[in-house]
Amino acid sequence: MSPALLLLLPLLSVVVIFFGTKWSGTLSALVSVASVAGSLGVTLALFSTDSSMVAMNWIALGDVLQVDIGLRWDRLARGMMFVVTLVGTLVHVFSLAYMREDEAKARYFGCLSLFMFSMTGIVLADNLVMMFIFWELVGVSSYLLIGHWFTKASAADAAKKAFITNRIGDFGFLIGILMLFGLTGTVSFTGLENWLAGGHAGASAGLLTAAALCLFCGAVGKSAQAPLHVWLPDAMEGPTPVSALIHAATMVAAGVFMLVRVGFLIEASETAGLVIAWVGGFTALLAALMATQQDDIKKILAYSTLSQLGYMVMVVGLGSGEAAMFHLYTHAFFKALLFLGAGAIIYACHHEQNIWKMGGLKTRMPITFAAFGIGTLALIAFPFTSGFFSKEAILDIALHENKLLFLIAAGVAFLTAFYMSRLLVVTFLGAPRSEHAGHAKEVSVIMFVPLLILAFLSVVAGYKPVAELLQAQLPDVHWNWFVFFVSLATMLAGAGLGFLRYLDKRSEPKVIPVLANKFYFDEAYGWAVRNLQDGLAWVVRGLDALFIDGLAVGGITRLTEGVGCLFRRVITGNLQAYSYLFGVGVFVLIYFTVFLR
Amino acid sequence: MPLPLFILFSALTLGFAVAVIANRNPVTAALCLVVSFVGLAALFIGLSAFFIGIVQILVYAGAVMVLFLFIIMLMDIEEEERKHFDRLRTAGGIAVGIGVAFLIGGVLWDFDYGKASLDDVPVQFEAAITLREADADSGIVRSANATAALREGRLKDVALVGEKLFNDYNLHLQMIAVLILIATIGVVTLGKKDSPAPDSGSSGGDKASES
Amino acid sequence: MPAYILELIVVGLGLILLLLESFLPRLGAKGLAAIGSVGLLVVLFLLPSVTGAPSESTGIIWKFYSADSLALFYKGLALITTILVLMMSVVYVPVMQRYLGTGGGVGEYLILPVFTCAGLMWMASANDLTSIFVSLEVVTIGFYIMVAYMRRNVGSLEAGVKYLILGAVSTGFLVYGIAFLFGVTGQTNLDVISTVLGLLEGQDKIILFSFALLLVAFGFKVAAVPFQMWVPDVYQGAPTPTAAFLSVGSKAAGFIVLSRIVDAFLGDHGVQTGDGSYQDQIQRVLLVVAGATILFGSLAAIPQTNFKRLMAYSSISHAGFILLALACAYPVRMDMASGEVVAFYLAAYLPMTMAAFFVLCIVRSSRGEEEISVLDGLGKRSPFLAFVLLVSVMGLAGIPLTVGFLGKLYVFQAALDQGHFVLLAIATLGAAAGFYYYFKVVRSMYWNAPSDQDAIAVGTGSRVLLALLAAAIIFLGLNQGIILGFLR
Amino acid sequence: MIIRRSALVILMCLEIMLSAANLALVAFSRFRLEAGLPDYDGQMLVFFVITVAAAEVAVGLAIVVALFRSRRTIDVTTLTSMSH
Repeated sequence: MSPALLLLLPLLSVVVIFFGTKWSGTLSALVSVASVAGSLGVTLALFSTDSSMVAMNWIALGDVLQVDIGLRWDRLARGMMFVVTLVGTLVHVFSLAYMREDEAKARYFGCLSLFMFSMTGIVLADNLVMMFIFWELVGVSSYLLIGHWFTKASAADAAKKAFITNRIGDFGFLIGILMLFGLTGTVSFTGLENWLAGGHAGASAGLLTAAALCLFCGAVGKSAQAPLHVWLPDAMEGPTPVSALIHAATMVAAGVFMLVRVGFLIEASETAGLVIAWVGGFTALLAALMATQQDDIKKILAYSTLSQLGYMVMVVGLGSGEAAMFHLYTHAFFKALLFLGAGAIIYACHHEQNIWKMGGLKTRMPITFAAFGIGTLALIAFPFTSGFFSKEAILDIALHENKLLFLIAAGVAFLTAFYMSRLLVVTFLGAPRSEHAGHAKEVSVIMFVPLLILAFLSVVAGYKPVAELLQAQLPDVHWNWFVFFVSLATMLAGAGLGFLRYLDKRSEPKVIPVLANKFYFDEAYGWAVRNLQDGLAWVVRGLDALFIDGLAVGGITRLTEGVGCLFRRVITGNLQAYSYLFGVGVFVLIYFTVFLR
Repeated sequence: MPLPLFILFSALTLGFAVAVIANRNPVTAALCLVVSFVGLAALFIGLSAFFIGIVQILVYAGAVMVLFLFIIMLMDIEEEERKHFDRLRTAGGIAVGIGVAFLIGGVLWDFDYGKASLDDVPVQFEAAITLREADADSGIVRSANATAALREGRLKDVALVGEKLFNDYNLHLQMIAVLILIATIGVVTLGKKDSPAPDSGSSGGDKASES
Repeated sequence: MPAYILELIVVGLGLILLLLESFLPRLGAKGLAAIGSVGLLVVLFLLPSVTGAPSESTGIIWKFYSADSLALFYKGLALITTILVLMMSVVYVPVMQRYLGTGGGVGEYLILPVFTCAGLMWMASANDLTSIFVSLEVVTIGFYIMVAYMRRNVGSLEAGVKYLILGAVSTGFLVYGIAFLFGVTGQTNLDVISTVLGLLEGQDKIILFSFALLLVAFGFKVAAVPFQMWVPDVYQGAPTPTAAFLSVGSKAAGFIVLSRIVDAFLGDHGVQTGDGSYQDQIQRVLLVVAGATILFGSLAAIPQTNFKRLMAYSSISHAGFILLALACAYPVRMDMASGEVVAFYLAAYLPMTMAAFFVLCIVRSSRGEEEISVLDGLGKRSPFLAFVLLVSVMGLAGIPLTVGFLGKLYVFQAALDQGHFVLLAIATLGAAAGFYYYFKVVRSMYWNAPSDQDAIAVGTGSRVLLALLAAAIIFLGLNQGIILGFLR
Repeated sequence: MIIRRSALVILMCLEIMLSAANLALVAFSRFRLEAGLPDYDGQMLVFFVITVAAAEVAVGLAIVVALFRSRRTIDVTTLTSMSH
């Protein structure tokens, strides 16, 4: 069995769904679920192998450029693959129930399989070009899934926004790849590592930093770091299982994964590391602040995702890819859990997403409540849940590397506890605040089984033996009482404040406009884009008139129609003009060939 | 070919070719073309290409010209109107023509064969006979008739051409057959009329297969 | 089985079809096309089993006919193209009938491509000036008729007249070029000519002159600047299957002959790198023509609104790329010989262009026009057609993971190897302009609102064929080895 | 060809062009003796050119006739229905 199977299974599913079973939603769903479950099985079966293989030689141009379609199956890939396939499988199963009545079920599952294919490609890629291609494919499938309900204007807009924002980042990524290629002459990870090990880096440190930062641009787009974070909250317009799978657990983590893959480059450049760490820390803080004032249950979770991704990026910048991957791994479980839990709630409340119209769901949906509670505990790093271990590692590293970032991280931990307890209290406790919430019922087995599995993992995944078993990356940190107490204190303070403030409230006690309006990012972008667009349009129109119409097209038309301007009056693009031009062409060609040497 | 004759026929060919272009009446133009081609055929014969010369007269003066005239009559085409005639256009056409002619002249100036005369390269009958006999001995088909004529110092052109055509150029002959078939199909379909009335365009097809 | 039997089979097939058409009118267009395609398919499968010239040349035919791997490869291309054109014609029949009046004659339209295909196959094998001329004319005359075929459509007739007259002029130059080449070498076989040219001295002018004349003729056939002006008009006016046939079949045949001729001029005797050798000059001319062709095709395509005109300009620009590959042929430094680059590019060009024209044919037979705007909202009206067109357009633009990308890549690589940086810049500009104008098609399909909502019906046969073409574009793009395998 | 507007006369001009090339070929084949005789390879080509030219004219005339039927004119300057 080879890792290539992991790529083939979802691809097969895509092909089968789009060319075969498109007419039947249920059949397509089964095909898709089978393929992802198969992928999970293959991943588990391949846990003990370690191989890098070249599937085939794709582009071979002498000694200038070699690009192989090659797969890399190391521990990093295995751990990531496990997360992707496991969460993928659970989300697929959950979708079976969640999307039962959707008209375009076949398309939905086809796109999910496409996503699994592309994500697998990113994880297994052994060179930057291949990774970039799958990176783009992920963007496309994400676009399709966010815009699944494309008849809804907001969904279509959100899809477009996600696509365009990601393109900005990808542009940087592409430039980074080209720079690295120019610098080193190779695009494969092994080749780059060897080049660095060869000690060539010293001479071109500046360029290397620039290249690393360009690559980071790609991660900024995909992992929704400030200032390109604006697409992720909007992307919640997609179906909730999609949000769980790609906008919480896997795709947005691809940016972090990529950074860890090229971690050796970041290590080689101190400046790049610092920039990355600060961008991450800043995003974490910003997103956490914004999360405290949101009313939409999915948006709160989206901002929380942003903030946790900020953590990961920060710690990558601080030089510990292991800690980032460890947090990615635990985060995937509890955030998928929270999203699927939110999905269950939304499903039960007839697609109501405003938390102020919920309430009192504790008694009506006890299992969901339990699972959601566990997820929340893990997210706020309650001691001895999985989130606790990974956050502990991050705080520890921040403490050693950069005190200021440690303070920010601690603040974010406090805010996380605060907004999550707010969410929990408002949604589940108190009395129902709307009719839908009052009639909510516990969801079906097929929906809560994935929840329970994820809840279980959210608790145990952090323990070292489990993490070892599941091939996660483990950071090398030691128990630190100071960090433990800081973490505990911030958590308790945040959660306590949240409980006290929101228990039995019927609406937001105090609205802070700046936070509720997400620091006016969207407005600012809107303004900038509008003005920039106008300006740009003006410039482009000018250029168009000058170059395209004036010189290129106009010039050529003029050339074609009238090498002999003499004849413009008579010749208007008819046969005679053509034969005349033919004659002139013959004359010029013969003259040029024979006499002009 | 004696020089005066050569000059006469070349002048005939060139002069009437120009007349084709200069004449406004298509019937006159067609007739000028016939004369020009007769001059050309004479030049061919002067170059000892007797067969080609005869074919030139048969095909062009015979078949093609009749076809042209037939179509002209059929469509009842009158003279081109004078009003569109434009001096600039004429000047441009002539300029391009002269330009290309100059280029060709420039090229030929340096060309060895451009300065040779026919007397420099007489037909070498002895050598030809020897070679042909050797060929015939080794089993290659050679017309005995033509060889005999060569012995008498005559160039039996038709036999030699036929020998070449059916020995070596068999493949091309087949291709030409396909070409004429294509042309026939095409002319027949293009000439079809909507109504079941007799179609006049198909006569072109017959001519094509004739040539 | 000697290779020349193949053409005889194809001609025989054409004759059988002709008889069937007149004696079994019940067969209809579909039946004729089916029989024709199956017959050509059989020939296609016979292709690998034929033999070339025997070691000691017994038959005189091998003087005029070569069956090397390149010739067989192009024969395959011609056969595949013809099969696709036949299929396309079946879809196009309703449009055709509108312009044929009551006189009928659709059947012949399905038979002419078969004969023309024989001509294309002869061209692929022609290695002698006389064979080149005759086979080229077989093809050309077939095209004259197929272009002008819709005898009640002024556009088609107009295109026919333009193509015929300009084509005949180019034929004139071809004969003149052949005459001079024959005059200077006294030979008609290209291999012998190549040797003789190597021995000549002080005849540079006349050699270059004959080359220029031949370049005029073949520049016309492959649509190279400055002999490209007929292309947009003829593509626009001709029936769509014919336009597709022209842009793939005629172009491929033109290029194989041109590459054989260039081979003969630059041939075995190597290139004297010193300035002023006629080989250098030929290379320079080719480079200039290639650059001008790429520039013209790419830039003039930008303002087009008619889909067939757009394809015409795009085909000009692709011709430029192929010429560039041809010009970079000498001295060979690449892993691939330049003949292979040319062949690869043409093989890549085939499925992309055919798919685009095929989709246009289907859309056209449901709507009466061919502006790009008829594609509006195709993504909604027929996602399948839109997808196929998307893939084909992506391929034509040279987006990675399609076969078009690899084709362009090899050309760029060849230019880079030879250090033709100006040409490289022009080619990059052309490729970039390509992205822009192909994007117009995509935008129209997916962004613009459809002008009518009806779904477009696609027959099963067309569906399978289109899916195959799209798959070929992607699959060949992933695995370059397949085409190269056929080449060697 | 550049000057004349009648499609028929243009076809005649094409014939002249081909004939010129033929003359060159015949001349070359006479000057290039092969085995002591004129090189008939060249003359073969002339023969084929004449045939092809005749076929070409036939097709051309058919198109011209069809054009005349639908347009009532064979003036090529009116052939401008397609524009850039």
